[in-house]
Amino acid sequence: MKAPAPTTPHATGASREMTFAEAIREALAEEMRRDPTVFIIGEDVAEAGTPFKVLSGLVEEFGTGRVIDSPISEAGIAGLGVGAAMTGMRPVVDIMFGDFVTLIMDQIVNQAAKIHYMSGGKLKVPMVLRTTLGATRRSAAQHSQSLHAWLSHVPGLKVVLPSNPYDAKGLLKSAIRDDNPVVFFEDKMMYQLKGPVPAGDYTIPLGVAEIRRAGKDITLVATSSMVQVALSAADMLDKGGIGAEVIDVRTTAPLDKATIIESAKKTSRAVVLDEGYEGYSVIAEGAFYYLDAPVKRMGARSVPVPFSPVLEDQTVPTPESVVEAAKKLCGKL
Amino acid sequence: MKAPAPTTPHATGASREMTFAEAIREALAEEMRRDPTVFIIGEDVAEAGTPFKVLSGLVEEFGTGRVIDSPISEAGIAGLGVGAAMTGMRPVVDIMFGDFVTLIMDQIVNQAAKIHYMSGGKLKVPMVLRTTLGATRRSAAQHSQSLHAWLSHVPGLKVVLPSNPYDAKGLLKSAIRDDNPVVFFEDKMMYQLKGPVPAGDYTIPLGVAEIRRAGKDITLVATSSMVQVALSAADMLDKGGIGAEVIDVRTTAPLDKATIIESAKKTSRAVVLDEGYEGYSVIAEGAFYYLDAPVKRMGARSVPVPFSPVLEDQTVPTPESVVEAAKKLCGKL
Amino acid sequence: MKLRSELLLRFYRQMTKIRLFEEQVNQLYLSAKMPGLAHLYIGEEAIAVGVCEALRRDDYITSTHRGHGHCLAKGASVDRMFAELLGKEPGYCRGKGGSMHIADQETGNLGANAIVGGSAGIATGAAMSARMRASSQVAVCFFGEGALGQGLLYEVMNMASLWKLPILYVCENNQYNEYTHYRETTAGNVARRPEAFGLETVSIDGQDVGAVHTTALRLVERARQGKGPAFLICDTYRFHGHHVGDINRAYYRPKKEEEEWKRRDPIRLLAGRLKARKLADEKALAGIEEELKREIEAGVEFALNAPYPDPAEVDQHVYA
Amino acid sequence: MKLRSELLLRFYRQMTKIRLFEEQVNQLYLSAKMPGLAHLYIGEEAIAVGVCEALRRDDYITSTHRGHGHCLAKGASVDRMFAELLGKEPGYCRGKGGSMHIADQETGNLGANAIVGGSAGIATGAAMSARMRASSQVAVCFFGEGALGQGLLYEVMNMASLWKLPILYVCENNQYNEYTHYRETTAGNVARRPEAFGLETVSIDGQDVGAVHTTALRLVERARQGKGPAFLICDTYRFHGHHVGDINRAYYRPKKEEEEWKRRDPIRLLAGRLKARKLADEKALAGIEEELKREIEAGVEFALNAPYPDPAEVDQHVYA
Ligand SMILES: Cc1ncc(C[n+]2csc(CCOP(=O)(O)OP(=O)(O)O)c2C)c(N)n1
Ligand SMILES: Cc1ncc(C[n+]2csc(CCOP(=O)(O)OP(=O)(O)O)c2C)c(N)n1
Ligand SMILES: [Mg+2]
Ligand SMILES: [Mg+2]
Repeated sequence: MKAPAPTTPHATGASREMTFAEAIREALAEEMRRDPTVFIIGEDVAEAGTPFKVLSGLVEEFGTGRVIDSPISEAGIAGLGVGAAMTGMRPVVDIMFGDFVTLIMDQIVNQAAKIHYMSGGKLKVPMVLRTTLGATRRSAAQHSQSLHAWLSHVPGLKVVLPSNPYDAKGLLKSAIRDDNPVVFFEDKMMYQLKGPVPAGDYTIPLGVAEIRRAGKDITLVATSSMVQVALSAADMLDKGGIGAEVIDVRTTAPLDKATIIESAKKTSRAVVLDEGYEGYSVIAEGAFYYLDAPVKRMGARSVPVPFSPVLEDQTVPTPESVVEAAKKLCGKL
Repeated sequence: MKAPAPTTPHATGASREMTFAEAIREALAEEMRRDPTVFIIGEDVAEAGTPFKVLSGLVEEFGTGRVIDSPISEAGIAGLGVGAAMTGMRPVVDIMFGDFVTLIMDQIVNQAAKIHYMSGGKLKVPMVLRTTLGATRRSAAQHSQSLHAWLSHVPGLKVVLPSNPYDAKGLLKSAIRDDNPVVFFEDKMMYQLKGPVPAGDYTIPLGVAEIRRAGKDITLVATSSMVQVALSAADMLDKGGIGAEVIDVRTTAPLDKATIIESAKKTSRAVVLDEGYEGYSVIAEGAFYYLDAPVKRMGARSVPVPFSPVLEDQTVPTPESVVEAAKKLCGKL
Repeated sequence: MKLRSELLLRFYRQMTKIRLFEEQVNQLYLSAKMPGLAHLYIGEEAIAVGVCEALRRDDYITSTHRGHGHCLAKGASVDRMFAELLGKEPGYCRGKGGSMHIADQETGNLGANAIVGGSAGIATGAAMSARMRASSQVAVCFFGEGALGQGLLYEVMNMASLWKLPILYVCENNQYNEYTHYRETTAGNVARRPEAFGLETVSIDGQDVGAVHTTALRLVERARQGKGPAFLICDTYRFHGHHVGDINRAYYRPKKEEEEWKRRDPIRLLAGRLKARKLADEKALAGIEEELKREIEAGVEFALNAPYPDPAEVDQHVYA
Repeated sequence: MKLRSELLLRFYRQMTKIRLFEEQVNQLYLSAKMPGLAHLYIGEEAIAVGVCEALRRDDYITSTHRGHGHCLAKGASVDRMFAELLGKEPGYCRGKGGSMHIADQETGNLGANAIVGGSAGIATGAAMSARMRASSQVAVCFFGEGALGQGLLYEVMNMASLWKLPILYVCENNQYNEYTHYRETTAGNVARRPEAFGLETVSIDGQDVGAVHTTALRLVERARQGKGPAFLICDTYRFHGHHVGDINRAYYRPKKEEEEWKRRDPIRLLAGRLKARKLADEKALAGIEEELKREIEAGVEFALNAPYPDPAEVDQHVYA
């Protein structure tokens, strides 16, 4: 697998070929040099540099005071990260396998994601949680999951899924500088993927998708390593006379809906490719040719539930709001 | 709010008016009488009968050996439930607020949901996890979430969302008798909702949706208390000359796709109503009028990731499978 | 250690303020003026006050669902607290948090928490941050004995001990986890738990504000000097129900027990001590109470008259 | 306690079987015949054998990522284990589990677990179930000292103690959490932790199978009689890397330390004891080894020749 050339050429440094793992490490090193409040905590992150050796060398430069080996306490280190972030630091918490986010959901979802909102905007939690996703490493059911959908489902979190070394560096820098909790998912099968990475500082904004390849017949919307799969597929489709446009979502929260929709309007066909489980969108897929209008989904408003009645009452669907939506769909409004 | 009359008349006992909470309690009591391996564990479940008083009276009949007050250890009791279920018991674990599933995700997702599969079908985990969902109780961000989507996203779990007392009793009985881990979500705002409930034994199968009300103009697909909202909306729409068909999903896993799709094909329009967060289906909603084919979603196969290479390799999308899907959408296959 | 008289009077004032505040909260509930529920701190005032008076303003605390006492003791003002409880715009969290999530950055209160034990990580992280920034701040983590059931607590105590973080864990053992006596949920010996993790551990009478204060002072200063974390167990009792709606308690705790504990009312104990030591007479104490009553009344008035947030605020503050 | 000679010989046989099995696993990895990784139990054999020999066949165990030793000691057969490690159809889990998830219901093995500490709840629940069914079964929960970092362990120990569940927690302290020495991750005194929760706690030399066995016997019988849970700490060492691919270890543990521990090889220690007590001579032991080698070879052969599962099985066993 080879990464595509970057199409967002706003970096100034000379470009080198680098692995995905090296790009992550370089982003961390540069951010730690730039900002003394950035630190890393996780299991076997220091001398071992993680089992995937992604962080090798960092402890030598920054010392054990900033690259901190922790006990095997995922919930604990996530909680420590939240508290440190609330009080002036920018922790990067390392969760070895994405499957272990099961252990930190309370700290991430009930605490980190909601604190800014619950405090009425006073407190903030600028932390990054780095973890992995992806199967096919023969690691079985507890070390192969892609659980980013859960977190993308939680207002207050940002979720990043880089697909190549260039983006990995630029997106991780943005994540570290962001004032919100950001969950950064790295496909463990991509760590050795090589691609061009500029030296020096550049960032890629969170919430902006990238068209990796233009095409007019079908849109392939992909995340993380599935972008590489989409690009391979696009090459193969090309030979069959089908022009595929490949969109790299880059962040599932915030999601760049405009870019995705524009492309789909142009091509009229779409495949969404992601290594998480899918399974819903039943009607939009199963009754497509019978539909006269798009399926309207109504759920909780995308905010942590506020306490004040005047606010809370706006967060759930009501008969009135359903009636309005239904009338609109029926062209009676 | 008043529950609709049951449309699945397969119970034999005389029907009484009962609250949702009473129906839950009756299901538990009947199952505990029937099967000595059924027991309840949770915080304040015994003398207190839970803060919502749903379980009042059970400890008096079954004793503290089968209605067990636990420490405030959600992960611990979920884990105990898994172990007890694997070894001959049928635990009903009570998680006081649905917001606390954040604390048990590892035990439920990495253990309970996967054990049957990982063991090649030898072990099983017949446990029920009862918890709540729903906002508007003025309980703020950590006591108002509806997190069933996370669990519906996990192969190996069943997820039940009853919308009325009748179903609550029949579905809970099925959940207890099921050989899989079942997560049973009760909207805390529905506990006082009244409706007819037959005395004695009856079950409602998991995986069968119910058409609560027929209509030809639009389909309202709803879960849990949103079914009540949908029914109210349908009444209101009726007056405006729009006939709404209301589908009560009842279980999001397994999901009765056929009933939903059939209805949508008939009405050509649909609203999906659920108290969880929504936010995706971007193209199906945003580019609907431009699409020539349904959006194809490709993700991980809906199984826990197997170890054996011949099995694992089938669980992730590949360039070849993407090409095939794309060609099909483009009518070139 | 003999505490100075002004200090004891200040304790009296702070404890009484919490008491009156909470009685008012109960009234707001009973008169259906407050949305949702609240968990009253009445009976436990000596702990929040004894501990918080040992802290600097920039020291951190984290609090619980039963958090009004901690919040006031750390220096929050009555009016904005009431406003928060009523979901009003001038509330500490603009009405978004409510009783269980009040936070006040200016006084170092990182927030109440509705997840039992949920703030243990946050407090430990704040202590870690204080050490990394060499700010000489200390963090205090308040929690009920029910949180002893949460594994997170042990995970973070282990790290606090390993890294000698400046934190004090304060376990308010009011005997009950909601409606279940703590002895039915808590095995072995509570004090030995933190000890096993290497924390300096002290058990005291939580109704005696003097004892709480002098012990907290020692443990806080010890932590500040880098000598490591500590664990303070305070025996206490909530005089009211688990929450304002918990009126019929006979099925889970005997009336007699309630009465016995009420004889150990921390405010009355302190009043007795003040009078015995001739630091204040009945009249002086009544004067303090009167003054505080006016503050509370004004605060409630303010909150009742305050506006709700603009409905459009519902979408604000999701992201920083 | 003086153990009978047949018993000691049986220990020798079981420990040697595990050793040879694991050496073969390493070969499978090195020759690229095994998918994924595996964590070898070499050096720790005395624990699994000493404990499992104190159990009934219907007693339960839960195991870890380093689980081959527990599985064999509880009675699993070599051929089906190899088959599982290779992802083959006759494997214990039809190839679906692999090294980290082998389970064998027939011998009471509720499964290895790839979540550190992840089986603590399962084992405790099995003990609870045994008590509820009055089956007089006991559950043993094996885990590495790294699991002391997981809060879940404390949550369930608390309940085991409260309810006097028939469970033995066995902490295999092989000194390292992956690549970090346990002293850098574990504060205070390990044995005091379970003690504080009211568990009977014993620390022993995990290289001495006799000590492990006699202690386990006592603690298991105690649990079986309803006298409550216990915690057994066994000091040990993994002679190989964290997993088969962990070859260069110098950066995290000194060669000298490895050599010192290897001098305390549990199998050699037992062999010495057998010879000193004249229960077996060099030749008899070599005979046992030869026999086991043939068993291992036959097992590998079987597994290598066994078919993969039908690809359609991918969708089977999601639901029971
Ligand atoms: C993780 C979690 N589990 C359960 C609850 C429900 N709950 C709220 S308060 C409470 C009891 C807490 O007891 P304790 O910690 O002793 O505090 P107290 O109320 O006595 O001050 C429980 C179980 C919760 N909020 N969070
Ligand atoms: C919850 C969790 N965190 C991290 C890991 C990654 N991991 C696998 S083994 C291991 C070290 C375990 O050490 P220990 O418990 O002492 O067992 P040992 O390997 O020494 O037998 C770690 C951190 C994991 N599998 N599960
Ligand atoms: Mg309490
Ligand atoms: Mg170890």
